[in-house]
Amino acid sequence: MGLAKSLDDDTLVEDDTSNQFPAERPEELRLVEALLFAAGEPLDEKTLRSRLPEGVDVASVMRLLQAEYAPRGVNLVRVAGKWTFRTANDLAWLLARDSVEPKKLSRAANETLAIIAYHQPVTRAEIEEIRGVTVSKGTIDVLMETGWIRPRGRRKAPGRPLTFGTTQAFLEHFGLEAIGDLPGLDELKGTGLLEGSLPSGFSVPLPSDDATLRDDEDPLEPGDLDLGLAPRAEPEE
Amino acid sequence: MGLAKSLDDDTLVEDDTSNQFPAERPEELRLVEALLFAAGEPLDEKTLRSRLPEGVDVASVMRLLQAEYAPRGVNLVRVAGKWTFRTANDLAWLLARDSVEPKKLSRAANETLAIIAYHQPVTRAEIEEIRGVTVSKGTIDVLMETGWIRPRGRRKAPGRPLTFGTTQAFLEHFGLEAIGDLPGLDELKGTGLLEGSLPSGFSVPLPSDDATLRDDEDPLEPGDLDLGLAPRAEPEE
Amino acid sequence: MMSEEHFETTLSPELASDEPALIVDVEGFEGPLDLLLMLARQQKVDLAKISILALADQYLAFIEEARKVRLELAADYLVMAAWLAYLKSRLLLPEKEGELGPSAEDMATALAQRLRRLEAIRNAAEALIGRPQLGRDIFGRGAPEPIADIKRPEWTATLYDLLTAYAQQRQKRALSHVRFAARTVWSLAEAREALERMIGVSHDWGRLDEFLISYLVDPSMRATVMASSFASVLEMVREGALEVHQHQAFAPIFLRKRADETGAQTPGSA
Repeated sequence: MGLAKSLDDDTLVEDDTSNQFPAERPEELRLVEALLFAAGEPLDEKTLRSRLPEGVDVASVMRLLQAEYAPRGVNLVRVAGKWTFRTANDLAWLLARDSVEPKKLSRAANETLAIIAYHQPVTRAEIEEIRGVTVSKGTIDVLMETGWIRPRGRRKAPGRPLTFGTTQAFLEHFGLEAIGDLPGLDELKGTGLLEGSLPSGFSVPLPSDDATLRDDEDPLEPGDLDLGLAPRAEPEE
Repeated sequence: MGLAKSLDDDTLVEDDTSNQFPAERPEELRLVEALLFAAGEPLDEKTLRSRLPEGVDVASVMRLLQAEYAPRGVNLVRVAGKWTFRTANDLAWLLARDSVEPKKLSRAANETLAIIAYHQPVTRAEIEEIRGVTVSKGTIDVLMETGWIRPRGRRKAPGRPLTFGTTQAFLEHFGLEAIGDLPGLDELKGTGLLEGSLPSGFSVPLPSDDATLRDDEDPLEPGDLDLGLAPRAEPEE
Repeated sequence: MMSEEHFETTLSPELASDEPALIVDVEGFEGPLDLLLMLARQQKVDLAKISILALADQYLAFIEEARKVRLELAADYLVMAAWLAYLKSRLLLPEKEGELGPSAEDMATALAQRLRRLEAIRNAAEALIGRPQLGRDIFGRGAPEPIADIKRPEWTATLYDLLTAYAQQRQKRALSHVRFAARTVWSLAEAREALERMIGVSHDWGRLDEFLISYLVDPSMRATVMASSFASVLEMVREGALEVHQHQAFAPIFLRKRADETGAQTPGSA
C-alpha cells in the first residue's frame, strides 16, 4: 500500500485508484488470486477449498473475484467446471504475437470435431452418416493429436465400434464451462437435428462428455489402449 | 460486467466492489496486465512500449498498476529491470505443499541403527569399530531424523564423545514391547540369520535402553541439544 | 446462417441452377452430400422447402458434365446419382397402392432432413471454431509459479531389515580377520632414483639388467624391478636424459646417458 504514495500528479486516473481496495477486501480474495495465478492451470472449487483456511465460502469468493476482474485485461473464467485466469477475449489483437501459429484444422477435421462434440458419444460410422462421406483415419488421428477427443467406449452394436467424445482439454481450449455451453446447442436441439437418424433407442439428443458410459456403451478393452488412442482410461468394472 | 449482477446478499464486501474500477480506468492498464500475464518471462519497458499503442506513458502505467496490485495476492514486481507478476511474498506458505514421502533406510543406516540398538549406549567410534567402516555424519543425521535414536550422554573418555541409544519411538516403529525383545545369539542362529561357524567368543549383547546413565557416561550438556541433533532430550540430572 | 464463401469449390455459387459448371472439380467437395448441399443452396430457398426433384436434376446434370470431361468420379458419387435417378422416377410416377418400403415422399423428406442436419452441424462447426481459442486468442498465465513441493521423508525400515543388516554385518566382521601379506613393489620413483644414480657416472652403453643386478637378487622382486625400471627408462628417454637401444626382441636392453650436443656415436640403430 505504501506504493500508493508514489502516485503523483501525472497519474492518469483519479486519486482513489490507490485505495480502491477497501481495507476490508477479504483476505480470501488474495489467497484465491494467488493460488490461481500461480497454478496456471484451472483449479476446481474442491481443490481451492482444500488449500484455503477452514470455512471459506469459496463460491462467494469466486463470484466477487470474477466481478473484480471482469473489466480487466485478465478475467477470471470458468472452464470445464474449473476456475482459471485468462486474458480478456477482446485483447486477441494485442497478444496474437505470443501465439504459436496453431495448426489450422482441415474442413473435414473441423466438421468431424463438431459432430463428435455435439453428438457424443458417437461412432465413426455415425459421423460418416452425418457427413455423407468416409472419415479418414488421418482425420481422427489429427483430432486425437490435439487432445480434444478421446475414444470413450465401444458401442453395444455389431462390430462393437469405438465411441468418441470430447475431453477436458477441448472445453479448456474453446473456453467452455461445460459441454452444454456449446454454441448454438439450443437451436440444434430445438430443430430436432441432433436426434438424426441414429438407431432409435440409442440416440440421446443431448451431447454428454460425462465419462460415465451410456447404456449402449461398453468400456474400452485393454487392447484399445495399445493403439495409443486412449490416453488413460480407467477400466470400470 | 453482467456478472456483477449476480452478487447478492451473501457477498462478503460492500456492494461497490463490482464497480471499483471507475469507467475511466485507462485501457492501457488492461493491455499491460494482459501482456504481462501472458508473457512467459518478465518484460522490460521497451518491449511493453513496442507492443502498446503509440504514445502510452509506460512508466506511469506501471506505477499505477503496481499500486493497484500492491495489496493483492499477486503483485507487479520488477526483476532485473523487467516487469512481471508474482504471487505475493507473504503467501509463500499457500503455494507450498507438504507431502510425506516414504523412504527406505539405507543399508548403512540399518546397520548403524541395529548396532546402536544392540550395543547401546554406544559412541560413533565404537559403532565404527564394530562395523569396520566409518559412519558418516549423514547416517547419524538420518537416524536422528527418524526419531529412533537419541544422544543420551557423553562417554567418560578422551574427547568425551556422545553416546547414542534408542528411543520409545524405535520400539513403537519396530513393534517391540521392550528392547530386550530383540533376538539374542541363539534366536538369530535359529532363524538362520547367523549361520556357519562363528569364532569362539562371538557374542550378541543383551540390549538395554535404560535411560539411567552408566558409570562411564556423563550427562549431556546444554550445548549438546543446540546441535539440532536431539529433538527433545530431557536433560537428566 | 453460413455464407457461401467458405466453399472451396470452383463451381461458382453465382451460377444459376440450369447452367452446369464447365469446370467440374469434385475434389473440392466432401462427398456427394456436400455437393448436394451446395447445389441445394443455389435454389436459394430454405432447405425445408427445397425441391428434391430439382435438386436431383441438378445433381444428375453435374455428374453428366463430369463424365463428359472424363473425370474419374468416386463410386459414392455414382451411387448417389443412381439413387437420385431412382428417387426422381418414383417422384414422377404416381405412387402405387400397397408398395413396400418408404414412399418417395418419405425418401425425399429424409434426404432434405439429412441436408439440413449437415448444414446445421457445419454452422455449429463454424461457431465452435470461431470461438476465442486458447493459445490463439486468449492466453493463460505465461509463467506459472510451480507449487513448491516440500517432501518430508517418512523413514521406513522393518525389524527384518534391521536384524538382517546386523547379523550379516557381525558375521562378516567376525570372519574377516584375515591378513594379506604386504606385497613388495618397486615404485616408479624408486626405480628412477636408482637408475639416475647408477647411470649418472658413465657415458658408455651399459646393460639395463647389469645396472640393476643388485636389485634382482630376490626372485620375488625381479618382475617389479624390471617393470618399474623399464617404465622409468622410457620416461627418461622421452625427457631426453637417456638413450636406449635394443638389438632385437628379448635381447638385452642397452642404455646410456645422452651426450649433450656432442652427438656421440650409437652402436647401430636406436
